[in-house]
Amino acid sequence: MAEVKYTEAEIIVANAAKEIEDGDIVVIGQGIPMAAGVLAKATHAPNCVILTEAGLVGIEPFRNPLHIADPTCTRGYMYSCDMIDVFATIVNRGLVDVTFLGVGQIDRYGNMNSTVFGDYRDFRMRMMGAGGAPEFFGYARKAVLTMRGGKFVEKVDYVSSPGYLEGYDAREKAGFPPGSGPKVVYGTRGVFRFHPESREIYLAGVFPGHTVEEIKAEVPWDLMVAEDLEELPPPTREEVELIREFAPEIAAGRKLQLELSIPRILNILSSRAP
Amino acid sequence: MAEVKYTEAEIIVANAAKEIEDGDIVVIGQGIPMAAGVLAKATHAPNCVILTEAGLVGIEPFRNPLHIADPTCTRGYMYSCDMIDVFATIVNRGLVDVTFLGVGQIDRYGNMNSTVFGDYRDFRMRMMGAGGAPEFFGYARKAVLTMRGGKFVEKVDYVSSPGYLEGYDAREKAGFPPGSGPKVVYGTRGVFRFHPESREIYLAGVFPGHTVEEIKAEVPWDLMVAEDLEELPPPTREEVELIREFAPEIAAGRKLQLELSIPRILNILSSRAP
Amino acid sequence: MLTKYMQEDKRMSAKEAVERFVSDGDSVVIANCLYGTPYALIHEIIRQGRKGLTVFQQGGIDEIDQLLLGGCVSRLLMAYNFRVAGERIETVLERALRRGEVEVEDYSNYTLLAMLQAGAMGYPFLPVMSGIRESDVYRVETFCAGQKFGEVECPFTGEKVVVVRGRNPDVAILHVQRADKSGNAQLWGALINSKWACLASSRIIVSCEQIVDRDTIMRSPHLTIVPSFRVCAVVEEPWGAHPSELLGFYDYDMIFRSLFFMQAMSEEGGKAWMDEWVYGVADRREYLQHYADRFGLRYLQELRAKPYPSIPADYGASGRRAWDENDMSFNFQLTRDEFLRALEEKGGFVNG
Amino acid sequence: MLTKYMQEDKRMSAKEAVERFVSDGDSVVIANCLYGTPYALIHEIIRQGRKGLTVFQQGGIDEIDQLLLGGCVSRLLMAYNFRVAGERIETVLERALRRGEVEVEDYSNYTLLAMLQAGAMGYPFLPVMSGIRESDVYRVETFCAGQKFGEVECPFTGEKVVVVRGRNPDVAILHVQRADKSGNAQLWGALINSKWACLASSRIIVSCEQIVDRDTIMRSPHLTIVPSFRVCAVVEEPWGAHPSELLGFYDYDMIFRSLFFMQAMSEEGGKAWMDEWVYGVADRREYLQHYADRFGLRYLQELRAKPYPSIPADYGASGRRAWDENDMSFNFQLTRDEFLRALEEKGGFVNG
Repeated sequence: MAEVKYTEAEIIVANAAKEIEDGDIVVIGQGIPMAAGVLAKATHAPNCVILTEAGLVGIEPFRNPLHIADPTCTRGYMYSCDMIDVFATIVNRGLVDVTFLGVGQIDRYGNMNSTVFGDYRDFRMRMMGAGGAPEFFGYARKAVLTMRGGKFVEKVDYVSSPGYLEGYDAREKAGFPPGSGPKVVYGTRGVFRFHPESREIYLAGVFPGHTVEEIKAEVPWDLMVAEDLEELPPPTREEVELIREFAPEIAAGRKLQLELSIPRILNILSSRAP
Repeated sequence: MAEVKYTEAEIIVANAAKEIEDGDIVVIGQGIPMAAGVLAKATHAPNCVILTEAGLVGIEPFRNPLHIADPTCTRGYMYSCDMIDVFATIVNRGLVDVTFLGVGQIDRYGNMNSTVFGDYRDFRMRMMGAGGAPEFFGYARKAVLTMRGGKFVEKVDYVSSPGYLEGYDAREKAGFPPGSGPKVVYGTRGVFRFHPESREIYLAGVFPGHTVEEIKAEVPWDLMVAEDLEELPPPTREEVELIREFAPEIAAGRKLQLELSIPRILNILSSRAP
Repeated sequence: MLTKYMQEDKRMSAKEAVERFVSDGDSVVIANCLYGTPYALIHEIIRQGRKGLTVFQQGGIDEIDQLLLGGCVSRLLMAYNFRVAGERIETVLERALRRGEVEVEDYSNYTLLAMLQAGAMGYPFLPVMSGIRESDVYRVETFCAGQKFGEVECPFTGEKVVVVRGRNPDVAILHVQRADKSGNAQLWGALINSKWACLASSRIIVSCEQIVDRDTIMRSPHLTIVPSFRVCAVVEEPWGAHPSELLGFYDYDMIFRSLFFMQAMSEEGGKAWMDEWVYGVADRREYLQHYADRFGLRYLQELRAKPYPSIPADYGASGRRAWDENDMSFNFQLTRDEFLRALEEKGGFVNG
Repeated sequence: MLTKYMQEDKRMSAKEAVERFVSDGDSVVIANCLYGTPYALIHEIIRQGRKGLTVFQQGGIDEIDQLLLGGCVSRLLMAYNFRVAGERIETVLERALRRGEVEVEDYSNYTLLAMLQAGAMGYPFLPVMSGIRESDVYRVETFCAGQKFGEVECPFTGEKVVVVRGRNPDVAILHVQRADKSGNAQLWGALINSKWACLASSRIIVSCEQIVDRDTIMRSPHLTIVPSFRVCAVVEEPWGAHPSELLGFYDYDMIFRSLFFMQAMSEEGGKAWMDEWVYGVADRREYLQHYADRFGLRYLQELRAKPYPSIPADYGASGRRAWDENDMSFNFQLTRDEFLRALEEKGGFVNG
């Protein structure tokens, strides 16, 4: 059997999905995280509960949701509450096992910025904002980060979501729940984890076809590399088929997605009503 | 046309109903208050909104509710929320125009006790407890009290629901909303109001067939009496018919209600299944 | 940290649920107030002889009296408890208080529930309406002394705000109309304290009139009051709230309640009632059987609800999948094969 | 003190609602987030040229951009605003910020909504999850400086708790599936911020897909998100949330949104879009007509929802009246005449 061909997004989704265990409660956003959640539920974690901060709890999307409040892609869900309910009665009570977040900027201790590049007032770029990230990142048992287009920086321009702060036990001292915090970052070339003591990020594995050097070149400090560096498995045929069935846009990645959908958009926009 | 015959409860209900204006938001409990609310809605205040602390908002009971959480006697209601919603988003926001409460003990400044007679620990009797009264009494624009079996006392044994505290501006100084507080007490023989300055209770009117002396004899201090004492109107035929249609138990009064229903109860209880 | 309950099937008998999830000394909240009271679970707790419970009681009719007659309760945080008789008749609660069998801490309805809301939200405290400060509800304390109310200064307005402490009972018992076997519980009608009482608690035992399939829940998620992962046991118990009422099922049974009130006016009467209706039956089925034997089923039938369904919410969407029945993508206007070819051609495959 | 709105009929056009209830300088909260966005009302606010608004924005896609292009907003309290393009494309918000036309105060989703919840509950503040203290969301302040976050010591546990200030916007705008003419508004699907945004505000303008009769509301009270007495205007506006989605009515219109995103990448393009789709139409009906004229109605039809009704809640009870059809009382087992005779005989009448 020929090796299955896969996209950059698909290997991230397939590996990130494995971070979800059966029975986990998973807070999830649109895009790669949602694809990972749905893949996990369709494969090894049928009893995980997927929820979004919009108050949609126990959703089972049959299509890739456009955003976290999009219930048009489920046939019902088990509990309809609101955003305060999600944060206070679920997140703040320590019930979230896994949260997935995309990375804008991240520093060596997992502090994240999704608000602004450059000076806060004299900014270079405004990102989408903190959204639900600070509290998910703060209070979930495990935060899984995905990074496509995000950047490693010595110091984030704005701390939207505190990770391990200055490292070591700074996070616990600041009062976050013991054991919480970022656990893993899936980039396009490899996977990163955090040192159990110093909480400094290190390269834990590479995706097939990539090298440690490539990855180190993207990190502005001397990145630690695991001695027992793992080579991450490519996605299986079943996995890529499931991802493409549910979320071809995610499979294609943002750039190709645009490229592929623009002809249709232009076609409609240039059409005139009969 | 012969004068309509009416019960002790009916003249209270008919007069208390007039405390509700059209368009009022009315928080109400079981018994005489509910009968007054339903009567008002059926007559001069069709657009009043009746709600109970159980989260039943905009109810239209077709039968006398057994208690404030009894939705079996409506055919729907307009808004289903919970008790916190009622207290915080409705009562605390100053939206309640009228609240009705029954009196256990009341002092000359309208402070009320519905918790315990006698010493708190070495009590003579335990009443039902504070329930919703402290906050309704505290934050409604107008509190209407009904008193059947309740007592005027020099000092209440326990302040369940603060009225005008020590009188004068003590209530406002304590931070209650300006203008709030008890406005009127309907007893079985007459009606009482509160002096606009001293906030001391005074006799404002008597029911037909009763005298000031009778009433003063039930009050352990020298009760003030209005110079322009009103004689309260008896209920109209329409009013008593509406009350009896909806709530014959209330019309009959507690004692007669028991007397009339006990034969049926005993009949059932002594019966054996065939 | 809270325990999640992820088993797909949590159905069990009331007996098993109480055996496994209610212990002596637990704090317990009755998560229906006046309406839909979980009598089947309450009676099972009494039958199993639980002792030393601390009970959060929003507004009770006779359930607290029954728990007291069962000797289950040592502490009561209470806002309201119905009293049927005048001063001359000593109530069950009065007898228990005079004997020192139980202590009561008095709250108002709102301040009691605010403690549970705070607990449910994971907050150490919540503000309440500060007028309570002028009452003896605030000033008179018993076993909550020092922890009953507090005061903080608002950092924005400078005002002194009364706050209550977040509370997390060990167990909530709830009765609902329907639930699925994994515990998604749906309640409608008077919602009073149900949400906050349940979500505050570590363990939630749900009894329901009907176990329904998962699809019923998924199609009406707005009715779910507690999500499955918080629920540790689901007990199917028709008439589980009798003699209280439950919309869609039955009215309250005033006659039956009167029986309790009349008997409970004397100590022996109360005991006889308990012997007959709690200890004398093994479970709710026997209770109903005994009811039928004693009075005839027709009195229960008279309480039966006539249907009055709500107007549905339409949860419909286009229902469009990523690929339509011709294997065509709506967004790309490509077939699956064309899509894969495009990925190939445009260098979308990293191992291509 | 809040104004109540007790009129039985509050139906009016979007034009009239905005004229009467939205003023320059008001604070406004968009009470649907991502889902069911009240675009008809937003476009009307822009058309009427409101200025100097302070907007509470939970999570926006393009509505804030449109309000900025309309020159309506001077201050934004914001948690999230979608960004379609990378760093090289300047967004509408970035342009407005660089020109000093708008100031932004950044919040997280939760802390922003907690302010509205506090306002809705009438509390001066509410606790939030204190971890926010370690972020720049907490540390960096703009126009809310000194009022953005506070800290209090819990009187029970001694811990320092971060709190947010209660906020009460002047106006909330909400789109829902159905409402009655007096304003009972029913929403289902993603409820995100709707309840707290509305209940916090002084005035609530509701637009809806359908005005329904009062009975529909009364038979499904669990779906009511805002009760009538809080609502000042009801606007029947089919497709009122297009191009966002609304369960039971339509999916989102990704193509149409793409049009805005593409045009808004340039200043002129954004203006042209506004001229065409906001200023160039008098109301939502003309907007839909223009859509049909330009693209053909079939693209809208493709978004149409297929029915998928919820499983009803049965609100049934025995329905028993005090007097049955034979004029017999269930509780007394007396006819009305017998009852009146009994009152007479037992001295029930005070003027007997």
